[in-house]
Amino acid sequence: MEAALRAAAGTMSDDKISQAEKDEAAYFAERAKAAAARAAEASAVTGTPPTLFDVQEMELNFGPQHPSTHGVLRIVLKVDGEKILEAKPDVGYLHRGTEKLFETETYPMGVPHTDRMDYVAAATNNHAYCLTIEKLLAVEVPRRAQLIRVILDELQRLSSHLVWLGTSGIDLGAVTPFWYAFREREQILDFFEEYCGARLTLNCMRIGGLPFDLTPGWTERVAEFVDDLPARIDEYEQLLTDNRIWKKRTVGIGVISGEECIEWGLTGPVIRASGVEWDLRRAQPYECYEELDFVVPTRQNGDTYDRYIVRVQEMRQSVRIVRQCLERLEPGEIRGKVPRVIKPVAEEVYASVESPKGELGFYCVSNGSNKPYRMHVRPPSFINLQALPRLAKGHLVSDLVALIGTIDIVLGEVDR
Amino acid sequence: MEKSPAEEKKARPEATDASGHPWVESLRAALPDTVVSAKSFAGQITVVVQKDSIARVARHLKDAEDFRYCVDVTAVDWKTRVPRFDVVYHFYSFSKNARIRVKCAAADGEEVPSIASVFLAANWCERETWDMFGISFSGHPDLRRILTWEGFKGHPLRKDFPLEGIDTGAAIYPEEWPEGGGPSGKDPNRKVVS
Amino acid sequence: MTLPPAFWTYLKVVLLVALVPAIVGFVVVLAERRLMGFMQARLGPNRVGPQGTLQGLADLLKLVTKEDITPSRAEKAVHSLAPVLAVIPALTALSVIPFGPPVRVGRTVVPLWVADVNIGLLFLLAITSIGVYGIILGGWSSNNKYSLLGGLRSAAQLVSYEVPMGLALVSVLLMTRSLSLVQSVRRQEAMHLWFVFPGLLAFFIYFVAGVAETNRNPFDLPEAESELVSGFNTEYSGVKFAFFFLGEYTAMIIISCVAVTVFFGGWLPPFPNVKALEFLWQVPPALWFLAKVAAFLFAYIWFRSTFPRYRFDQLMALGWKWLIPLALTNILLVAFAILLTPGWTTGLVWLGWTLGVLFVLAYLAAKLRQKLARRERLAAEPHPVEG
Amino acid sequence: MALKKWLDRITLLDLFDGLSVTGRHLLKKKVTIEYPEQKKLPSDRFRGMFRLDEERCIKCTLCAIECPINIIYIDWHNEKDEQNKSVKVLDRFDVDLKRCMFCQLCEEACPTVPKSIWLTTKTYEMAAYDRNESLYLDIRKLTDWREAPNVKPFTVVERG
Repeated sequence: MEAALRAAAGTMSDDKISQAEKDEAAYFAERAKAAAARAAEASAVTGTPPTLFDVQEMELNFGPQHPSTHGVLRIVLKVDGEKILEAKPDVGYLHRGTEKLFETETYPMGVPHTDRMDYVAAATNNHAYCLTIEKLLAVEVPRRAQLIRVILDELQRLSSHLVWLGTSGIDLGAVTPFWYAFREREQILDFFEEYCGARLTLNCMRIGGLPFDLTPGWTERVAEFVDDLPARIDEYEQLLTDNRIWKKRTVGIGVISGEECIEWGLTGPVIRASGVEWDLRRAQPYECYEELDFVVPTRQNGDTYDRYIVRVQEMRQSVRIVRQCLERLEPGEIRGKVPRVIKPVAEEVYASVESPKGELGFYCVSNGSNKPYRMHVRPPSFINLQALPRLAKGHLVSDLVALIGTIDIVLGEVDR
Repeated sequence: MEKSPAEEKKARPEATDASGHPWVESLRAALPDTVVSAKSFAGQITVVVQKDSIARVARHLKDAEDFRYCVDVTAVDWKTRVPRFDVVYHFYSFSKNARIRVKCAAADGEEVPSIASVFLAANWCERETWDMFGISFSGHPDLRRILTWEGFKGHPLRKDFPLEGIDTGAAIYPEEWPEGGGPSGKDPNRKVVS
Repeated sequence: MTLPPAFWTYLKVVLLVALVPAIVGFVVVLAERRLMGFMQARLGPNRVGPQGTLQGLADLLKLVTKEDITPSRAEKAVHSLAPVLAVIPALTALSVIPFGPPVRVGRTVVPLWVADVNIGLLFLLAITSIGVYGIILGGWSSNNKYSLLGGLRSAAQLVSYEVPMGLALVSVLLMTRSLSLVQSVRRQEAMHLWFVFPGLLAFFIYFVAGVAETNRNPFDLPEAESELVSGFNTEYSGVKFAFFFLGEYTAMIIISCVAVTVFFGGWLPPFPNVKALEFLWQVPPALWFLAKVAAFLFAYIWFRSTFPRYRFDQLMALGWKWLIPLALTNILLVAFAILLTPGWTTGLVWLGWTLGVLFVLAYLAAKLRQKLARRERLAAEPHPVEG
Repeated sequence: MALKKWLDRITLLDLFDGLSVTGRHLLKKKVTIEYPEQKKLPSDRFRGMFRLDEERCIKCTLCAIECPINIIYIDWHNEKDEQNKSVKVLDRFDVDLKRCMFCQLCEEACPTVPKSIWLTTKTYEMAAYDRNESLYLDIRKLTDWREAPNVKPFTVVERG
């Protein structure tokens, strides 16, 4: 800055400063000029000379290397002090062209790629993909496979919500729930490992069914775990739900009404916290969700605290769903009648599941060959992130951290 | 397990004409000459409309038919077809608990009216479509690239965009293989690496 | 041969300056990391040395050998000065802390404090608030927006919380009738009463303000890692960072020491008036002091691993709208209790009993209500999910 | 109602509740696995390092075809054996492990029984200083590959 001022005043001889410094100086001189112009403009509007206490915008780059952006999200903030005047998310740092990859590979080969979109909830991604292709092929999934898919989905939802709980706790300064949540998540990952051999990028579903049957003893261990889990959830709640600091940081932050949620296309826990009881598992049931008994938790206020409560209650409901599915499990086929070479009719189809983040949809256009002609993902994180500027406006920088946490984004899915 | 081709063909689902569907009828009544065709496949209604009236179609679907939630906007590149692109919209109605797919065809370089003023949710989707396919939307408030960076040349999801990518000048990981290895093929003198 | 008194003073200064950083580095930091680990269902650092005891040494070596980076457009002089400003006042403030009663070494009586200043508390408040300059200047000179925000937060926080802290100590002054810390302990010894009982509110305010002043969770806004990326010390590394670290932990120790001295009877064992507990006097008084300080440090660690972080404006609101009025009320309460029985301590004892019993009763009532409410909620739930 | 809320507030009930949770955990059993000394064995289906059985392999290249990211390179030629029968001989069977995403589709595609390429080797310690050399497997490494010797004995921690 000093160098810039000196250069602007012309006190330093030109040969002494390098080109880089000159550029820098020019940049700062320009910035200073622009700031002066803005201040003059502001004073012209208010009729008073600019003072120290006028609104002075500062541009703050929040990310891409910031501990609270949950990946490589960059938000360009305009702040006045700590108050956010404008927030512009800048995404795409993790863009890998997954949709292009789908087009180059046969239908079954697409499944592992879906793991890498929302990498904390790979099972639901697999599920949405397989569901789309099954719809295109009009394949019936055997009942046992349906039940196991639902169990995997709900375990995945639990694990995804646990990650969310831990990380958004850390964002607000509560470190300990993170460790407790990850302790439980570790157990869920162990179940996945035992079932399909991987912990994170599961690749645990195939078009028409499942790759494996369950290992012996798996159901008992899962039952034991889900029986144990509500007490653990109580523990997290004891740390956070009634805590006055937690409440202060979340109640009334990022309020959005149900109408607005629909307008912005927000889905998942976000819309349910705003009073819209809309859950794809209930609204457009897939697999065997219609016969299961569970509650779609909703709250009315649409603030960060309600979104927290909704997610925690969803975890409890997932426990119930897993229990019911375990009771219903009977021996049987796990793979539907799918031809070895999948060549669907030249048609287009859209199918979606309720992923932990919201509506995860796949839109598949087939041209009759063994590769999808076009495969498009409707990523809930991407669409939900869109509303961040709306949520963040007028709040403080500290709240932005809470808001990024509360819409629960995974950058792998945002950028694909 | 193998079925005969005829049998297999019979088992395959087929699309049916859906021009008589009430939503299509209502669309046709409100906006004459917009609906090109309509079909139903796997219980999903697809309506093809004229490109220029897409904003009005969206408005009509939102106001009259209660499709208030814009699920998604994307496009399909048909490479050799004229016009080249299909822009695909998905809408959802909470009261009907149903989805509708609206498509319109657009040639390369043509502008499609933006529906971002009708549905806020379409904003980023249209930006993504512009970024990935190069279909520009007229009347969009902020049509910038979103997943690639400003100044990126080309539109990755077009069929003529190479899968390996293009040289953008950005420093990416160099392609390195052990001697004799890699996808280049046979090499009798390949030394065994340990 | 008797050594001159100055010798003992120098020795104590040297010991303090050498020992406290060592204790901070080796004991407090390790204890914090391990205890936090235990509370979080993990083990914490246990690799360097037996049970991780040499972790402090390893960290120290790492910090000392690390490259010392100054950002290119930082204010270099201020950037280097800031860590020193953070650590020197903290070490200086240690000089007035009485660690124990005078001990007899040979024929000399050596007091276990460097100086018994008759304005002890004022001196402490004045000196410790210089420490914040280090943080503000460090944040400003780094030429980093996050650091600047951290520095500014720190300034506002310190200014706001100095007031309730001072007011809380005023009520103790009414009981002590002296600003000297040694006198405060002597008075508690004479009264057979720890001041924490009549000064329950004062202690609460003091401790909350103390946590806030040392920038510890739940008031660790200046260095909020998830918001400001470590805030004021983002651009610091190596020895300079170690200095900030040392300053923060020494400040923690000072706050604990003052709390122990003023509220918990300094080096006195618990319940000095109970005959059955007389064997407690066998323990060296300095050990009592250290044990109490350790308990406070444990509370710091416990808070850190439990609570979320306040937001900047909420922190201000808490300070100005709650703590200051509460502190003023408390001064009135204590003054009233003293005036009730002039020249005697019965008023204070009664105040202590009232406050304590009231709090315990209220807590039990609240706990009971919580239990009943939970039972009701479970009964009302249509589909019980509880195990 | 308001009074009850105030009761909770002034007695710091919520804060004490939180403190009690962390306090209880102070003495509870810890879940840390001290890695090199203690290990949790992977499950039987765990997808780890590759292994190839050259005898069983029929050189059908299905695994290479099914691989979503094309990291399996197979070259073979025909040779006459003693009975003058034509047999396929592998020239090259390379797996570019550094790009592998361990999806197991190659193992699933393998038509031989038992599979001639499999990943269920329970080995996950694949860290290497040089990814191009160490994480590029040729036939020799795929077939004659042994588990890395454990430097120290370790105790096995129960799963789940």
